[in-house]
Amino acid sequence: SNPNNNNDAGTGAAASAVPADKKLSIGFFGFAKANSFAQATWAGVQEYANANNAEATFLDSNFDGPTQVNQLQDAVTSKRYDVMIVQANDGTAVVNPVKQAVAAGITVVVEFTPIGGKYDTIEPQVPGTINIIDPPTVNGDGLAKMALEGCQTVTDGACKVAYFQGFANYPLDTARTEAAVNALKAGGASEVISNFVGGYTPDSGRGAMQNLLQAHPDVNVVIGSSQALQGATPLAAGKKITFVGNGGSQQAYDFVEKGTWYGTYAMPEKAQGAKAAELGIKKARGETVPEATDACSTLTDYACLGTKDKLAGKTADYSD
Amino acid sequence: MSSQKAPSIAVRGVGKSYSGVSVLHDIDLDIAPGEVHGLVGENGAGKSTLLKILGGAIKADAGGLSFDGEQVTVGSPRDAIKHGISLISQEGALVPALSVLDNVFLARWSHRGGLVSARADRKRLAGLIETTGFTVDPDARVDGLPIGVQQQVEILRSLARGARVIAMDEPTAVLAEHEKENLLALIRTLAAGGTTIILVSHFLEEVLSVADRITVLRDGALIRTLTAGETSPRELVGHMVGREIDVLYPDPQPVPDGAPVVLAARGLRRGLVNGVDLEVRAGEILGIAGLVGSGRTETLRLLFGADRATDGVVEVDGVTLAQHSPRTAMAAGVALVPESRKEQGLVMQRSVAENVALSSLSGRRTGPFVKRPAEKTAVGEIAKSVDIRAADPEAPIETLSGGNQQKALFAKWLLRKPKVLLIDEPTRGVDVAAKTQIHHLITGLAADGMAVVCVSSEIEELLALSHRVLVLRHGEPVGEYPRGTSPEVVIAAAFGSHEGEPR
Amino acid sequence: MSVDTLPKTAAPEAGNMSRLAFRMRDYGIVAALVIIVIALSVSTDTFLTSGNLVNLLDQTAVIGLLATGATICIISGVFDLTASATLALSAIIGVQVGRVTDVYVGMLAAVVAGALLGFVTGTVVVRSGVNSFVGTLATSMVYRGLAVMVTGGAIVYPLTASAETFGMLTWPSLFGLTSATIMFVVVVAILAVVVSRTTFGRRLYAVGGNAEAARLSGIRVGSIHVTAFMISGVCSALAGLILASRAGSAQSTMASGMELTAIAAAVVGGTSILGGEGAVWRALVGALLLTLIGNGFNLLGWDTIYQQVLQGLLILFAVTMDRWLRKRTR
Amino acid sequence: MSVDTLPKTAAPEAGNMSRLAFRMRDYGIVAALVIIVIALSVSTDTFLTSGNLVNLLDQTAVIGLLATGATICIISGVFDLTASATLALSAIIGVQVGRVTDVYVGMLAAVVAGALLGFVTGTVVVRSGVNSFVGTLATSMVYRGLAVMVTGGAIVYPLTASAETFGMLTWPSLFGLTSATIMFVVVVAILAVVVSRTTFGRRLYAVGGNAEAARLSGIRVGSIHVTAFMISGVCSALAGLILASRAGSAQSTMASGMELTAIAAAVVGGTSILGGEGAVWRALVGALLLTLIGNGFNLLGWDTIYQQVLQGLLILFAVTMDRWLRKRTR
Ligand SMILES: Nc1ncnc2c1ncn2[C@@H]1O[C@H](COP(=O)(O)OP(=O)(O)OP(=O)(O)O)[C@@H](O)[C@H]1O
Ligand SMILES: Nc1ncnc2c1ncn2[C@@H]1O[C@H](COP(=O)(O)OP(=O)(O)OP(=O)(O)O)[C@@H](O)[C@H]1O
Ligand SMILES: [Mg+2]
Ligand SMILES: [Mg+2]
Repeated sequence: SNPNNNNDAGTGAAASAVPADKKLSIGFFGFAKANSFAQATWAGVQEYANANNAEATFLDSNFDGPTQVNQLQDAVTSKRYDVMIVQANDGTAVVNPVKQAVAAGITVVVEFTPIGGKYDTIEPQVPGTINIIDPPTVNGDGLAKMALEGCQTVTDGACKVAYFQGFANYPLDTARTEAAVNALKAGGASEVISNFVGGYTPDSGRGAMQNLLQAHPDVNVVIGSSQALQGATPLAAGKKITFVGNGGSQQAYDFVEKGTWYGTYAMPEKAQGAKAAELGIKKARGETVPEATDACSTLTDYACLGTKDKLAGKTADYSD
Repeated sequence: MSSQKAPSIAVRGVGKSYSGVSVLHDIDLDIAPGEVHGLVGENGAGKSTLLKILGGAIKADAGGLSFDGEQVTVGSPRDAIKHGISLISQEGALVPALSVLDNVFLARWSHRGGLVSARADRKRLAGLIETTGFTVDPDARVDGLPIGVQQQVEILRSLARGARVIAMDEPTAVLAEHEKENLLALIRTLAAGGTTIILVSHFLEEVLSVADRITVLRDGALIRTLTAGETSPRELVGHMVGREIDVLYPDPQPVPDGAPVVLAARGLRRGLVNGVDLEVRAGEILGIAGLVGSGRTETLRLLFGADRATDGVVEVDGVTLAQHSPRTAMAAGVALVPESRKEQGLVMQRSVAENVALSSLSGRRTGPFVKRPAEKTAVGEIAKSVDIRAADPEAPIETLSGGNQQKALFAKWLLRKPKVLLIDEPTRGVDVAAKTQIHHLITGLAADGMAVVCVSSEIEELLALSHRVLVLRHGEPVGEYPRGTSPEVVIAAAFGSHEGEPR
Repeated sequence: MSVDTLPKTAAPEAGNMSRLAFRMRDYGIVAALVIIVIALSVSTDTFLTSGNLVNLLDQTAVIGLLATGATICIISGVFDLTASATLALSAIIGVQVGRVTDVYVGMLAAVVAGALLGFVTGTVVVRSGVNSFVGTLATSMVYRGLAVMVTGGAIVYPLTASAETFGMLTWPSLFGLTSATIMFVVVVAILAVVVSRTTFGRRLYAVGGNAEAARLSGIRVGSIHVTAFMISGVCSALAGLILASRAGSAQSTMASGMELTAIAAAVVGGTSILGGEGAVWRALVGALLLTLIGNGFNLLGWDTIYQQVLQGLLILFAVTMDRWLRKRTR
Repeated sequence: MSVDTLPKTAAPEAGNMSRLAFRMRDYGIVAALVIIVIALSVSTDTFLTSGNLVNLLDQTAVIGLLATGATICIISGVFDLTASATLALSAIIGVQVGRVTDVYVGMLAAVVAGALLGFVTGTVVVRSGVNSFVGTLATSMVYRGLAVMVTGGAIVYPLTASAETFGMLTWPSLFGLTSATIMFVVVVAILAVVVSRTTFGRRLYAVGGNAEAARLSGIRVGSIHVTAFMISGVCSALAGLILASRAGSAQSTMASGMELTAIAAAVVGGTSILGGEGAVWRALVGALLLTLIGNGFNLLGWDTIYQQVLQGLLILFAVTMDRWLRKRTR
């Protein structure tokens, strides 16, 4: 169910193609079962798999890198899955087991976060894997772009932007923060505040926002994870502050629609899951699929930059 | 024990205070090489403090020490050990989870290239056991041993170090009569071999019999040093408390005829304890005698329900204690003053008042709240009656001297006004005056109708206090003796040599 | 025949002196807190604004509640590593019950769930005889797992009609403080009284200080522990309600790992992990100190790269100062 | 004058009996492990394959090394919460030094860094006199912060030319085991001997069992603690090298939170958190048990929704069984 998937840059067929009438088994190695984003991916994976003679299983690593490594390794041992879709908690730690999986003839689809340490490319960093990802630097650039646009809606003077980091100084977050901050500065923001950790919960976002308003009451735009901004937004009631969220949750859509937020970086996550399943199944069945897919440009016609007009009439895949 | 001769020790102007309260001031003391020097004084007089300073366990605030005329700094136990001083502290300093062997040679293990050689240590220990006559299992974990045996382990440790000066803080407090004799003999042997011994004890006879000279401390000050041959217990006590007093055991009042049996036990069994029967009437004091490890402590614990008997019953006022536990026993009016104040008795980091009030909390409350004024009054009264001396009743009980802790433990159980009082070593570490006080208390309580069961390693005390004495041997009763029996007869029974037939 | 002895209590002034010193030494951590507060007041002009102080207390509420529960458990000699899992599970139960009844009943249900979960944790630890550290760790895995099972991994929301009411704990209330702050302060005050003034409190300290002595004094060591876990469970549930109220929803990953921050706050406040010592006000001070450090950094605008290092150093400074003041007067 | 006492050692048979019971009671946790192994061998046909056993040991290596360090610290009476931060920082140092020299020098540098960081941690804890729990917690924040500062929050890689060599710990080696496994086994064996057979080992137990008694016996309690932290630091560095070697890179967030899993493994193995007891083999058993449970679930392919609940229950089962066996024979 994806309109533009015909850019077959082409990669070789899987080591041993599975005939179309044999049921395929897919392992989905998601962030955590208790995570609505991963649940959205899961819904897409499951839906596509069920419709295409495949069966999917969710392996819950509960946000833990080493656990995921063990799960991948054990999955190779148990030969339980023909296709693995990996949503990596720690992109570098899983490199080895993913290599083992590829060597064992298992089709590996890398979804959402890159595997390997490069955060600025969609190319697979482990040979033989298929990528459908949204590189963090692209994500950061997109956030900056929307923030600069958003500024125009609340001020016609200098633009002061606060960027709430996710986890403090996680490499992935660092890469995204850096990209966003650079893009903001290059794009003409007068001041960029990036020393606040907003985290990924409404509560941590609320705390960060409270402190931000004390230290910088004149801020114009706040960027942060959709969860963090959920906690932050009520505190800005009555102030001329707009927000740019990172995430395509129901709440984010609502805020954008109401105009409280200028926009949100909205990845159609269910579609991405479905796409990942599609790529994996096709490759396992011997078809040729592209090695690298940029999720935003492939799955949306607005490069995930979900402003009010772009999101109009669309529904979110998950809520947080 | 050592090739080097013991030094002469000179203590000059030593003082120590805690939180601004001086507990030791301006102590000048000279001890000759090879001397046995006794140190006596009331509870809290500062004896342990002085010993700890000598042993490097704590630092003096003022003054200095010299050995053989040479000024030395004893800033840490390491320094003290280097100078050949070994301290056997009152609180005990064993590592619970380690074996007897490892404790005796603590930090002095035989080793080859860093690898411990247990075999060599075993041999050394066998030698030590032979010289002392102690019986200990080298492989037993020390936390499972009776306190008396633990004390022996500490003594063995000092000997193992080949110390030139051994400072002993109440080493005999938990030993049975014959083991005390053993230890005193050992002290004489060591002194004859040139080791200097400093002995703290509340048993004045004992100190007089073994010491060359005796120093009396009072309120942290040195009152006088006397030659053992030229003084008497009476004179010592006079110096200790500041005036002459009589130290006599009070006689218990006879048990009234027809007094009901309050506590009865039949066929108690568990572990070593093998079929103990006993009956105690209201107003009666039953003594239990026996050697270290004969099962006296265990018998009391079974009576109280601290351990549950595998066999047998305990009755209070003719009613069997079902679901026997400390709670049910307490509800039936039984109280146990346990043997080890550190392990079973006190909550060391809590205050004196809290400890004393602990077993009778529910008696003084309004709803869920502690009635603090009532508690203060009650604790104050009982503390006065057993003479607890604490500078600050709100300070942790661990800052009290050993004897005062013991009195607090006693007070805690008296506060409940029990029907049956089980006492394990009632006067351990308590000074002479206070000991008499406690004896008066016990006999007074019995006179008021309380049934008392008392275990004591001090046979004189036991015989003086009790109406009857039950002797245990290997966990079995081997005889019962009335008041007035001579100590020798009871000791013989405890050993199993039946010179004096039980009645 | 009776023996009189000399009364030998220390001279009154000396007694007062020592009592004063004794008191002083207990408040080292408060001194550290005060120093940090002064430093922040001087170096920023935003710190001492009422707005910021309201925020500060609001930010302290959750961790303060958890730290209070942790402190009570630690005093009694056990660790409660289930705190954050209990928080999540009871918040979820609260939301779910709220959907079928009403918000207030839901909130009550959350608190009851917290107490029940605490009861279960306590019973497991006491009955199995296993060390509380590993016993509660395992139990917390079970609770988190149950939370996932109950929610199917999804986020649960109150009904749209009651969403607004559900957010009540974020509303401003007395003196401009948030309702969460008020609730937190009230609960902590009650627990402070319970711990310091009741017979239960006395037993708590006795059990933590010397379980065997407590048992031989007729205290039911097991039930004291179970009660401590139940109190901790209620604190967790209340913290969970605050978080859920702020987020407008609950989910199974809520607050994960926060039990350790709570224990850290308790210990930073000066409660000994060995048990038998400590106080509820210390939990408050510890939680405040940790929150304050984070708040200060944000106000000062320091780079996050240095934040962690400096936070660590500041905590070290605070506890070391506390420790030294205590030692000096010993 | 000498009085003979009754020889009061138990009769010889009784002695042997009791010693046998003593042995038994110590191995309750091993019995639990064996039961789980048997259950897995019967219920899957993949468990007892050499490939899986190789994986299992490989998966145990990191947590096993950390648990060993944790056990040694716990025996001596301290907690080392810096373990995972030390792991990250020393791995980063190893990679960075490796870039300017060569891979082997880099690895050596990592180990030296681990020892030095352990030394610093120990010195901070001993000198400040602060409880090790909060002292090492604060120190670990400093280390993580330093790791961020050193890397600027990015991932660090060895030079491309040496990337392959850097992965050496993942290579198969003796008996088909990975080099990481071999290293782990060798290090743990050495430490087991150090702890159980040397005078240092005895001092460790003495300090943890009764620090005051140890001090009075002339043991330098402080240096024993510092040494324990240094050993833990080296274990962390080695674990860090394994992780870095697997990932082909190092970063400041590596293994975060793993110090708690390590402590859990140590305690599950049967080491008492009160100090003075425990053994290195117990760390191994604990780590193996935790890994095994995860491995078993993965092989059985059970729904992960129930996994956490069952994992918690299994851990509870294992430690309770251990506990009961010990109690019964006491
Ligand atoms: N750590 C401490 N803090 C405060 N006061 C202390 C501390 N240790 C001892 N004291 C006080 O010092 C005084 C002397 O105590 P010490 O233990 O030397 O007495 P002692 O003569 O050995 O008595 P006892 O015969 O009862 O053992 C006592 O008043 C005691 O309360
Ligand atoms: N030398 C020893 N080595 C090992 N175990 C011993 C030794 N002496 C006694 N025990 C154990 O101690 C237990 C009995 O101790 P209990 O405390 O009841 O005796 P006690 O007569 O009160 O001795 P104490 O006066 O030392 O308290 C028995 O289980 C016995 O096995
Ligand atoms: Mg003393
Ligand atoms: Mg006894």
